[in-house]
Amino acid sequence: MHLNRFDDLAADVSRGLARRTSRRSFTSKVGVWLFGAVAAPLLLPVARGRAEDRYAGEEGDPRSCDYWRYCATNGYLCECCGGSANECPPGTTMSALSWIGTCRNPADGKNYLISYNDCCGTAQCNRCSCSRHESETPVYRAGTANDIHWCSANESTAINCTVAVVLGAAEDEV
Amino acid sequence: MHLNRFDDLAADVSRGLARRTSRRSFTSKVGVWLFGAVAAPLLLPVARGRAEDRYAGEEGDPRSCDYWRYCATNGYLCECCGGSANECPPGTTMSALSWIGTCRNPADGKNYLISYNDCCGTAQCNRCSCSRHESETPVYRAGTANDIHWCSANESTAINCTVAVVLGAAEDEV
Amino acid sequence: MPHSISFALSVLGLMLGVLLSHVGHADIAAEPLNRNRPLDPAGAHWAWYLDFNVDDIANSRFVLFDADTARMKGSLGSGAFPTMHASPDGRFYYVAESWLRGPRRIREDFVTIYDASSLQIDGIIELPGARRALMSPRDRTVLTADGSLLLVFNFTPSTSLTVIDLASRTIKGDVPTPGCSLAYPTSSRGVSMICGDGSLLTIHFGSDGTVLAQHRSKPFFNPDKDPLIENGVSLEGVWYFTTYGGQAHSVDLRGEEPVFGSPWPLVDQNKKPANFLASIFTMGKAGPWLPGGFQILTVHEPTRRLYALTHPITWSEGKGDHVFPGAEVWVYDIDEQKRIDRIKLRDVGISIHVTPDESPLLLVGAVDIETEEFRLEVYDAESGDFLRELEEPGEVMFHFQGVSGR
Amino acid sequence: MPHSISFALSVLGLMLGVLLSHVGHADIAAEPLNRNRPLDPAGAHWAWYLDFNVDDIANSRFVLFDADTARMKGSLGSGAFPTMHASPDGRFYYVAESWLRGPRRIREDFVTIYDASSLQIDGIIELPGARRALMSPRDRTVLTADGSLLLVFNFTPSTSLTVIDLASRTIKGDVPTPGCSLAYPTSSRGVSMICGDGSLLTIHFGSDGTVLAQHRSKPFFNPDKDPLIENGVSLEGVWYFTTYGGQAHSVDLRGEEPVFGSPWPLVDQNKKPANFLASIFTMGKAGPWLPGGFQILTVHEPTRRLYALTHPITWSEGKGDHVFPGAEVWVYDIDEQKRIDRIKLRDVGISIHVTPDESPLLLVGAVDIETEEFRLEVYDAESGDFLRELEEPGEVMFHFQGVSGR
Repeated sequence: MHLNRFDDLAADVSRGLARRTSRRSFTSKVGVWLFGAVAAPLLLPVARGRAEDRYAGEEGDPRSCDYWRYCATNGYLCECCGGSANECPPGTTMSALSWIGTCRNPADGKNYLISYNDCCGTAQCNRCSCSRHESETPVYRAGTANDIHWCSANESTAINCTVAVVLGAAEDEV
Repeated sequence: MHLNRFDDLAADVSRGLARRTSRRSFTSKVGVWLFGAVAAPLLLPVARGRAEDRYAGEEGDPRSCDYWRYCATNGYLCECCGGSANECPPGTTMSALSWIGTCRNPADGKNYLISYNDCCGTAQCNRCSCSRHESETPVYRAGTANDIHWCSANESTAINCTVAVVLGAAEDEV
Repeated sequence: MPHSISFALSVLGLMLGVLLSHVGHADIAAEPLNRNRPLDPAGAHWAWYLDFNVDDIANSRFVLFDADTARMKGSLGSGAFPTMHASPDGRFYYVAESWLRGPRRIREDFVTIYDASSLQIDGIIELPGARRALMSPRDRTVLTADGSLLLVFNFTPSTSLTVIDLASRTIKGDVPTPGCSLAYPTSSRGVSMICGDGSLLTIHFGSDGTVLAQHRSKPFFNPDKDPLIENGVSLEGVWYFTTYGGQAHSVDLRGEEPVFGSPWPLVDQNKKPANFLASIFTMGKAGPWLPGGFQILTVHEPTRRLYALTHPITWSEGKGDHVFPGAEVWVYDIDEQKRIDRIKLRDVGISIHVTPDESPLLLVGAVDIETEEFRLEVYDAESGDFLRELEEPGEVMFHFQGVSGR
Repeated sequence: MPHSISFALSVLGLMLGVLLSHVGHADIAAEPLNRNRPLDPAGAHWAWYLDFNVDDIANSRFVLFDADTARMKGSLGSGAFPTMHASPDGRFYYVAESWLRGPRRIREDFVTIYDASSLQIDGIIELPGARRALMSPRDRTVLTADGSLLLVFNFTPSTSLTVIDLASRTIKGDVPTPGCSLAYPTSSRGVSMICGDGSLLTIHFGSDGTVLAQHRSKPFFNPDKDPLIENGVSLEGVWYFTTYGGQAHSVDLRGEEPVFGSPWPLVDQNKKPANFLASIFTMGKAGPWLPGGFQILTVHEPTRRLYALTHPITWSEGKGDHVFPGAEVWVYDIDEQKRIDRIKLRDVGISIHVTPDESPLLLVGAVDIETEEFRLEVYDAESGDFLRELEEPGEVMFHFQGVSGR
């Protein structure tokens, strides 16, 4: 019989998520990549660096995968890599290509178009891995697909991390 | 005061070692690399593949870091990578250079000279990492140093895994 | 130090002669250097998996293993974003890969050809222009059904196919495919590609690699409302896909033009529970499930069964279900279009594969969510019983494929 | 799906124009693309560490971080087995590295020069012949004290030095160094190398990179009985090393010829306990300790203190102590040659570094033996109190170095 382990697994999932709330390093490459979306509601609220410090009109922690701008990102957060939510780290170059997400800013209730650009030119940062898939599409809809190596059109194809740049407000339900 | 965490640490070490005895995958890249020598006595005896199957006059498990031939190895065990304790996996080439260890065979109580050769030509195996340092020297005594990338003289410098080839018995206390 | 350091030479060239003069009587004879273990003939339960190194995406590898013994049989380092095909005669593996040179990752693209019996390199074809698509879906290269052509999907982000003749190992040219991506083998020497409007572009090639015919279908799914997940499987030339919402689509690619079957639901189309925490306690007992993962579907030809990786929508809250790992593998009779079994997984799964033989095994790439270690688990594909696991499989198993093809 | 997919374009070149036509009124203004965050001026507690990727040794990286805030400030991808030096004027970083091309790792050697203020590449010097030593000890390259020459140690396994003039960024030639390895800066424009017999080979160079003088010392340690661990530290030009057995050696490299101090013990020279399990319960209370790790020693110049990573010999059973991780950091008055403090570590340490300022921090590369995760821990170097850690530091921290040199 193979129908008997389900309750254990469910318990494991909730335990796994709970651990994530108390130990940041557990939200490592695998954790957020697989569970970013689920962990997000449980991770709030957390007392770390807050967006108000540097990003007017926003709330939340730009070093956390649950930060609103990251709803369709896929990569390492530049905030953890020497850059910021919308600036590349020193020594890197922002990718010429990007993909676009539509994320809701909880501070004003509006949807914004976010450009996710990889910062190219040096080794993977390997910190604050974050992969979320809200509004994300398969690669045959490339403009909104995050499963593409977007530094591939740069001379240096090395991806250090990924920024989330606000392009502007999205029209509702376009 | 910084003299108060010692007993905890000691407990952690013994607990960590105990875990290693029951869960092989815990003896991964880090575990054996750091603790191979310590874990060895606690890992015995284990009921896995035994050397008698293929290696006459020997005992122990050639897939385990505590196997006698591995006393000065540093790398992934070819037994876990499609090769064997003394044969490279398909598609690889044995390194032209090697380092030498002196290991005691518990089956006959004799010391043997072991040639540790890297198998070069394709990606790291990343299984059964094993790093032991008995009779191992710093790199200024290169012939017995294991902290050297020995595929570096091959055309392909990729290291897949490391074999332990018996060269012959060592004279006692030469 | 337990053993004496019996000599100290700083020039290795001198070493062996000195060593031999020190060798005495022993129970173990001196062993030869420079031996390779030969590759055994492949067993029914051998398979490859792609180990995608997330710590350094420049260097993935394909690993060959025996699911009966949970032993690794060999591996191929394969650069960045590789794909692998076996020639129909079983002699060669074709690996399309990108080499990313140095820390700045200056890119070069290649198809490396391996002798399948020895895993030694048999040839290398250079792909000019650094254009092949660097993305994780595996259907970025296609070996045509007759084994004569390898088609490489390019994304710059303009889309095209590069045509490689495998008999001569030469590049025959490029075909622009505007708006259409990935590629699936069609008829004996053609491919079909998924276009952004939900249609298929089908291209047939001549034996010299030139384009004989092109055909664009009507849209067969709605990419705005319920996108097709590109990760499909083939059963005797008929392809099966699922949408984000769990609608199964069949696409018959055996003829000149694709023939689309009527969609049917893999999962119940219920509403999702009101909130996440409440739903945890009802998991598995109620509430809708959705397909998700990296290799979501697999088929078993002798029994005509379809296997799908599924999770309760309550786990993902409806966010990114298409890549969310699975709690169970649901088993369907593909002709009756109904579920006939559910297999609970020990750990959450991201990739599934069923071996093609009469006593099939279900291979699962999984994640232990406590330790976050990746696992390669082997189940009996019929009873669903967990059998064994391959230890230390690597970083991320993106997909499995059989020794003789997919 | 919580948010609508507001558009679907398969050719990205068209995207931005379409996007802008969709932009409405908003509280957050559109932000510019293509911005880099500038590198702040280095603080007193900034340092680099080498993250050696054990899953893929072809690709290490150097990471710059601020130990006060435990924040990463930048990083440099650096190929295989890199070493890094800062120019005395603080303008450049010189990184010697090997690029291993493709899955077969065809090797090329380079010195990459970075602008220290921007971390952008300022120049690349190619090292012909694929000869630089691929091994983990860091003293495989030396920047001479005057900053004019970079010496690269080659190992094929024949040993030699390649001389690079940094003003012209050109290679001046090679010097064979038979039987002698690694290199330590000596006088203003010279190096000393450790030879297999326990002696030092000292070479002085002219301003044009030619050899002015060579000197071979008498052996100052016995490599058969108690080898010197090559991982030393310099205090104002006097180098300190330890042997496997914990004997401290000082070597004054300020003059033309090395001057050797009398060895003194870092650890008690007791016998080890009878067996391993019994000794666990007495750890820290009795029994001998030994130095070990990857970066075992560090010094603090203002207070003239030496720090050494140590572990009880009962942990290692005397097997491979020289690389065994440490439980404590022992602190010595270097002039009085006596221990003045012991700092307990939270996790076992493999690398230690003390910042050079008046309020020094002790940086420790450590391993959580429960989870096997690597940790980068920051302690107060005077009180020994744990202060904070840098999360997700990487795979293996092989060593630290300050922003202005070692």
